[in-house]
Amino acid sequence: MHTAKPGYDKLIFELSTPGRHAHSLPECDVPVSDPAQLLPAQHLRATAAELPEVSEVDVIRHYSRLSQMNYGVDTHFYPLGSCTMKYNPKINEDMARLPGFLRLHPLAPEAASQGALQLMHELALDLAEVSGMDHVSLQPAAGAQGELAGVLMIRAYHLARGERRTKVLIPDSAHGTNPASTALAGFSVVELKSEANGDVDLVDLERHLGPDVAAFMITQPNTLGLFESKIHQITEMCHAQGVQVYMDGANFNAILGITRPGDLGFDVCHFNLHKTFTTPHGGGGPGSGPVGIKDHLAPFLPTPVVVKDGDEYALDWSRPQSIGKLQAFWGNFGMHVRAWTYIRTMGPDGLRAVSDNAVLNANYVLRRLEDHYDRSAPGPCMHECVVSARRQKKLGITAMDIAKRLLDLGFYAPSTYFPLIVEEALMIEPTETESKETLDEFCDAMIQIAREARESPQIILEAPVTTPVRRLDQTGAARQPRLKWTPPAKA
Amino acid sequence: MHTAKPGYDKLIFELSTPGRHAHSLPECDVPVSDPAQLLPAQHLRATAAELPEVSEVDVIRHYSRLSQMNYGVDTHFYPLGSCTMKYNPKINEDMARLPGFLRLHPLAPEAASQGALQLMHELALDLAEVSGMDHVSLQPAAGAQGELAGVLMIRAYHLARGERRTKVLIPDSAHGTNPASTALAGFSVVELKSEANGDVDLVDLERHLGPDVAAFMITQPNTLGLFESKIHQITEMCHAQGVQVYMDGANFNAILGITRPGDLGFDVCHFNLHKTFTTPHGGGGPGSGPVGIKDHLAPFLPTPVVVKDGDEYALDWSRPQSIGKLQAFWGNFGMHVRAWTYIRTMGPDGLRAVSDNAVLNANYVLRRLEDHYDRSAPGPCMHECVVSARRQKKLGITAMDIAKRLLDLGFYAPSTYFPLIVEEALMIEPTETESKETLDEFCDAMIQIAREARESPQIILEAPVTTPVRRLDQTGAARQPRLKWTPPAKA
Amino acid sequence: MRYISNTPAQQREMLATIGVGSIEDLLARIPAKARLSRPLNVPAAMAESDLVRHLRRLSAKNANADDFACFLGGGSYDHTIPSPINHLILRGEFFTAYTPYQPEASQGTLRSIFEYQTMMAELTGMDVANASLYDGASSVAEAVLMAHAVTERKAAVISKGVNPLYRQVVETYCEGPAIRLKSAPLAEGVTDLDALRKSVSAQTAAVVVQYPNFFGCLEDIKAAGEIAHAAGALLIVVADPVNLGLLTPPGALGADLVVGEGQGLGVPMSFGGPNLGVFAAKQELVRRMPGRLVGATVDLDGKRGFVLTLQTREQHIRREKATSNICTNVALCALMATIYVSVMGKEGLRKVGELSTAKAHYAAQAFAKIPGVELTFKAPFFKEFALTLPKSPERVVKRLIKDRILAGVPLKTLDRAYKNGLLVAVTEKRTREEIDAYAAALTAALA
Amino acid sequence: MRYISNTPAQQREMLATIGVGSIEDLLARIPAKARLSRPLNVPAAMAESDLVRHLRRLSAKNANADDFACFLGGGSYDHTIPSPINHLILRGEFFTAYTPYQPEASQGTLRSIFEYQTMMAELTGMDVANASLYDGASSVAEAVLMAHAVTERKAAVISKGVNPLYRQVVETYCEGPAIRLKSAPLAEGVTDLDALRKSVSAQTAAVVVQYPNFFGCLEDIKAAGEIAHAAGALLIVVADPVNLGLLTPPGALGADLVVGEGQGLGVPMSFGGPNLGVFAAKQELVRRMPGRLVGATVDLDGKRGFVLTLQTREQHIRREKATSNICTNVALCALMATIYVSVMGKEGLRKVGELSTAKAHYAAQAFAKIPGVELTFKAPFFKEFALTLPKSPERVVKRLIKDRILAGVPLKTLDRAYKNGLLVAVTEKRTREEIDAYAAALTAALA
Ligand SMILES: Cc1ncc(COP(=O)(O)O)c(C=O)c1O
Ligand SMILES: Cc1ncc(COP(=O)(O)O)c(C=O)c1O
Repeated sequence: MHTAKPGYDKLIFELSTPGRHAHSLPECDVPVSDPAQLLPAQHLRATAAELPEVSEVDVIRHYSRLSQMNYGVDTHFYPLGSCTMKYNPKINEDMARLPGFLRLHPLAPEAASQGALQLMHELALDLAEVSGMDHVSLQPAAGAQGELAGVLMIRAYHLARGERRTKVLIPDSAHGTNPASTALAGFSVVELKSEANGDVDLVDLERHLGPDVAAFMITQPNTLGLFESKIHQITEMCHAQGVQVYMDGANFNAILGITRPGDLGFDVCHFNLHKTFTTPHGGGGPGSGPVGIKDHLAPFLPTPVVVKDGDEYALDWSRPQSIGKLQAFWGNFGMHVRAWTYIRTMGPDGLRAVSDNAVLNANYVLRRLEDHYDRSAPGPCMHECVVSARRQKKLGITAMDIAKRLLDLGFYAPSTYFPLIVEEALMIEPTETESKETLDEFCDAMIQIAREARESPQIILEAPVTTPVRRLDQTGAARQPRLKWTPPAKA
Repeated sequence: MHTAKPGYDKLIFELSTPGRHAHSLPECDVPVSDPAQLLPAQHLRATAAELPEVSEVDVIRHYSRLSQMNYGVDTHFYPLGSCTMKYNPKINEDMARLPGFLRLHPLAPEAASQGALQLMHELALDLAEVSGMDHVSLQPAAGAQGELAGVLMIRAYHLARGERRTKVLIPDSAHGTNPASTALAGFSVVELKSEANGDVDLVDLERHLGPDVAAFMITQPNTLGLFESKIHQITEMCHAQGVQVYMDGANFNAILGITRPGDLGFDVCHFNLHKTFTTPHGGGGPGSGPVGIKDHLAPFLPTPVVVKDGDEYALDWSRPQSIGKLQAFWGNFGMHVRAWTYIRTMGPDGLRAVSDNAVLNANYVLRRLEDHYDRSAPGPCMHECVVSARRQKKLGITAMDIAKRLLDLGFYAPSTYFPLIVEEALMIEPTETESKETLDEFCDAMIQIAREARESPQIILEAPVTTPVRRLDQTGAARQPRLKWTPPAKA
Repeated sequence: MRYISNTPAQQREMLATIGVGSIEDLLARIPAKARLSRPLNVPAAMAESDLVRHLRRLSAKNANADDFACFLGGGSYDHTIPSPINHLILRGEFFTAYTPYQPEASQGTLRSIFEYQTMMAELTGMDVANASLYDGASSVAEAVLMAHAVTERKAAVISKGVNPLYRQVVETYCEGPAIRLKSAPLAEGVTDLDALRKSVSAQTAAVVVQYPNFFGCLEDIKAAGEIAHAAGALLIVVADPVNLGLLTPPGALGADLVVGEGQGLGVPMSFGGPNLGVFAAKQELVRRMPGRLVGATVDLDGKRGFVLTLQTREQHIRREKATSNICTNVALCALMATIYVSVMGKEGLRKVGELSTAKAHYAAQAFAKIPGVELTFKAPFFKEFALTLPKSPERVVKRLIKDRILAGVPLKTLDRAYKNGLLVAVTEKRTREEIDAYAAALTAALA
Repeated sequence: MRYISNTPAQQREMLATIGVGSIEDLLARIPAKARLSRPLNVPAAMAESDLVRHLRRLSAKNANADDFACFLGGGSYDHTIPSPINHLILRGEFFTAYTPYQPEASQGTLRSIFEYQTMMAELTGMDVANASLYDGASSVAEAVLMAHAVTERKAAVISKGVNPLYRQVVETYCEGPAIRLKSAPLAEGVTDLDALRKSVSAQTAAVVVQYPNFFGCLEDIKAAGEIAHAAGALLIVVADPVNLGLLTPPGALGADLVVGEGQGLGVPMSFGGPNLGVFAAKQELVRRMPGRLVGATVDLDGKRGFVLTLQTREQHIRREKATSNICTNVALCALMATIYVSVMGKEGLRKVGELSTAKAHYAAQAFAKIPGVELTFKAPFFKEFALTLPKSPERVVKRLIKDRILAGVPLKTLDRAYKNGLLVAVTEKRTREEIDAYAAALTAALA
């Protein structure tokens, strides 16, 4: 029934009018205000930067309208696999905005930041308990930086023991940051073939393990959403050869209170607070990627370490073997406040219920879809399920097409084409915060699409048609990149 | 290009599932927690109230989606005449939420509310200066209550002077609250015919003035957006007969720093802080309707009055001739904070610029539309202009139809059918916060509609088609009102 | 001018289009003698950062309920405000919309009000509720006016158990229609039913009682209703919906109209306003109700939609014959309440009542044990109670401020009959720790 | 469980559909010995009101920049944060969206990032900017890695004028690729150009200087660039975009890469994170850049739209050969910066620079007049400067806290070379009143 409303298609620069402004700055209250009298001429901009000249109402209306061009968890089911797009509690935001947290300078004297240091110290302890690790550093800015920190600690550990190990083993099912972070840490990456269900091929692993191997890095549960059941065997095999075992903790939402990396024999694991611990994704970040380690890696922790002595909290810089710093300051503290708030809100039973329900929801979706899409593996899954559009592909409908059609039906899309080892992969992570009603609506839509693939493929290939734009020319965008706005004049 | 996306059509009750909840309440920390042990049985609900049982994500997603079914100033141009839908500054909201304001109890000891009392005292002084009145009471909750307070003070004044005046004169162009408030105050309303342009007919006024008339109540500028130029004559004529003159200040946005009711001879006027002073309308309220008066009415001010003595602020209750209270407490304080913030942000020049630009914008729109719609009056207007769709009516297109079509073109609609003295009235108030660019887009749309009325009326009669619902059956709604949701079972 | 979009250059362009030389030319209709010849004498403009600094300081002079344990009631309460409310009401599409005169572009507001009406009807036990009035006090006043209109009688009897601040507002509203107000006395903290019976007559349009009443005591609504109805008057019950998750709904006790203050439902205290006027009625009275009503209907395609309905009751159509003069109401506060009730839900709202009851009774016991302190009334109470102190409550209140306790409302200021009375409210937010600290501080203050 | 939607009854239904008896059955693949046999030992769940009370107290132990006059800098600054930012970023459609992998449903995020890239390119004077990296420090590190990859050289020279915290991060990132880092000494607070010339060689991939540098001093970027380019190395300039509304853009001074911390652009200090890593480059280097890039394109109907582009640089496609390992960035902080720059605009951002300069110089003069206090360097400075005190800066800082002044950063902790150094930052937010109070307090502290 609806027909096109003139879609909003402005950029802030296109609202600009010379002389208009939205700022409110005080008059200068000191005698000399002219920078020309204070700074050598060559340091002063010859011409003013070409920035928008708009009013406050322009700004509010523009960004309010832009926001309406997005889907978010607050407005849509967002089953993006591996990203744990769960509900982000509003109380987290209120707490992160308490002036004592939001308006605190990182270099304020320790005596004047005890509240912040205490919160960080407590969060690190909680994460250590949740993971069964001995120590946790909150400094990494996101998962990938947590990986870098973890691999660098492993590197430092081997070197400290006089061992030059050059390789890191990573399954072909791994997320791209695993090999990227490992290479960045100076290791050569050896890709291991996984079994069909994403399990580690022990024979192949055995073949690759050796004195030149520094670490084995796996995701648990794996990227097919399955728990690697031979995990103890794996960690023992590795340790027998002096190989450290790293767990990518992106899938932590599956195992809270159920099992702990530390107890499984992992030496290192990272967390994504922006996945498991409800800090917002904000359209791409910020995140927070704390890294947990066992005692033998403690000397190498990033500096500074938040320590408690008596009732005082402090930053300990004197750690000669540390891998050093990853960020200018102490980590994404704003995210720490949110994660702390979430953990305190849930308590032990709540955290366990999170994973129970995440697993339940994923299996429910898998069960409802398995007659219509190919499963990637037999048996129950953990917190997410990966199905294949192999069948639909034969009808000319790809995983990407299905994703686009879902947008028209009022859902964000699952992750597509990841993990790479599953053909036409659709990786669906419902999370525990979604209701059966929502899951049923989503499954009905998926089943409808499977039917459309057989009966009316055109509607899928045309999709999306209800979004602010239709399918976009990616190739053209990459061929001659236009990465900034240029005024029509200059254009 | 767009086709229908499954529109969201839920009510919160329809998301309810027994046993689900979103609340977070502490455990009872006192010994006896069972109300049955504390309260007589007959006072305890026999059955729990049938309220929604939903999770926090249900709540956030539901109301986020509902919000997207609205147009607001933050997302759309909103030229609703007489309502002054200007931009509502965000800083107002931050200030109103300072704990010392937001979390302050109205019956806190005066010594513990000095900050709030000082702010109210200062706001009253500022409004007195802006209006040229001697005193301002902030207590009225909205314009209509301000009217009631004003008329009651006039009533008390006459009675105190031993005069029983029973009539109040009100032009036929007045807003409905004027006669309604006046009647509520116990007066009989005499409607005066306005001249075509909304001006007061002095001869007719003269004829009606007399010893039985308590007050003359007019809107300045009038509801056609014109300044009543014979105002001094009018107030003098009235005063000569002992008649009080009341100014409805809904159109204050036209005259800030330009002219003042007090200087024009008005005895009473009210403000709508939710119009002129940027407090939000919130979908219908809250508002705030302070009332300003001349000294001779001071004894009758609502109690309590915020007074300053030395550096101390207090509530003065001992006012024997007061008309009494209008609200339980002191007025809509939250709105007072916003208005205070706005006045301090603008300063004297800023306030004057508001009216200058409000007038400029209205005249610009009038000029651009006058060839396509009938003007309601010759000459320039003040802050709003009223045009008539008389011409379009002949083609079968009403003011209402035009309003609906505007919704499809991305604008909220002007006020329609007000004032009553203008046939097929479209009352357009752009406000000063809108840019020429926005006004041009709006005028282009209005001109397009005028053309469509001639060339393709069907598209107007079908409108709106881009909104969550199309035209609604008002008659059916009124014939058998369904005013609450009933569960399908009971239905 | 960050809030004024047009630049001087644009202003000149626009003037040219209009065909005048200056904005002054547009003001020509304003006679010279009417013009203000000087700038307004209001303080100079402040930059945002200066303004924030200034107001942070000013607001810090007030004792806020975060830093002080708040035992104040009397019509405004420190109940829990769940975090989602503020985030949702700030969404511009809700926040900056006007009354939904164009329903197709206002379904969000209309749907939320429809939900609100449903919740209020359910909580009060009535058939219908309107879209809100200003506050509890003006709602009681409107109820009396409505009873007067419905019964065409010129008098009303109001119990002294009704909040004295509300009674003052009723008096103001009854001035115009010249409705005679009688007040019914209390016995032991509740309306004296014999006295009430004597005070009603064939002129009585309504009997007004509050439940729980101003002193926190639980009235016998049924009995009051029988007295009112026997005289052909309407029974108006003043009740706070936040309490009705636990307490018997007045609708089940014979109320014809239930009105009251809804601030407890997630609306910040904000020094007393904006508040939320709740107004609910029996079905047969719906067309005599004040204020806006949202009704369900269908659109051209038969799709469900919502509109403002029965508007012929209202001032913009009926003018001086309208059922009320109200136009702007408190829709945003109604939205807060709607979200509040959704978050609290069936279970939570009852729990709020249970916790408040439990803590209030714990506090009453603890305080009554203090030498010289007595519970003023014997009647059963809910979350609020009156204490009689051995010395001036003002002095005690002042003293306890030092301990960061807002001890209560000295009754004298509101009702001269209770010279040494202190009204104490205890919501679910007060902790045992705070109550014990209060008891200790009070003991010390009286020693 | 307010964050878990399914009720026990629904869980049973779902289990039945799945065909298992319990959730435990779904966990069968987890070996018994892998199972945690006890509840997690984390603190018990807290109700929202208790949690708020607790965190209000905890946060009150920190000296926030509202209640204390903040003269701290060194990489995080108390600049004005206009009110619209927080209101807009909290809109759920922005706040709770992921990386825009489905562009058709993410145009809001994509458009705002495209605007951000444009603004950063303009401010830095470069051709292109990416969608953000973690923070200023990791941006410098990524720049060095990129120079290493582009030039295929194994060494880099970093001026001692670069924030020591950043230099530590560069060292961490250079560990893997084994890039040799040399540091160039300062003379009078700016990079010693002769020493710099000597330290570059045919192995030098990049020369890194900061503008203004860590001590607030204004480096001679042009000269540094000539030295770098003469050696075939890239010039990496570390700059804070909030200063570039007034200062000459490094792009105009020969920079090949401009990186830095964008926190000053409307991002709260939040104890140092999240921050905003700015990364801008010359056009020819675009395909070697780390991080995400948004590009303009058209949709099937030829309508303008925006997408993530040049993704073949990124880890999810190129894996171990990616230009960087970054995935999640700080898009929301980039949005804050975009809104900040929009609000401040052409005129406002320059004014921020002018006010900061004026107040910093007023403060420097006032402080330098105090007996025993000296400006550590003679070089011209911008909004930050180093003082040499006659006694331990830690003691002075501690003392001034009592006056609600955060006096500065003792340099010793970051760079041992400056035993008695105190780094003082003065933004446009500091008032003359605060600066004078600081001078008085410092005088007293040293007396
Ligand atoms: C399995 C896995 N590992 C690592 C990452 C990288 O984490 P981040 O994006 O926080 O750097 C992700 C993020 O999507 C992931 O899904
Ligand atoms: C001219 C006029 N008078 C009075 C009123 C009533 O004011 P309020 O809605 O604040 O009661 C209005 C509101 O629309 C109005 O436009």
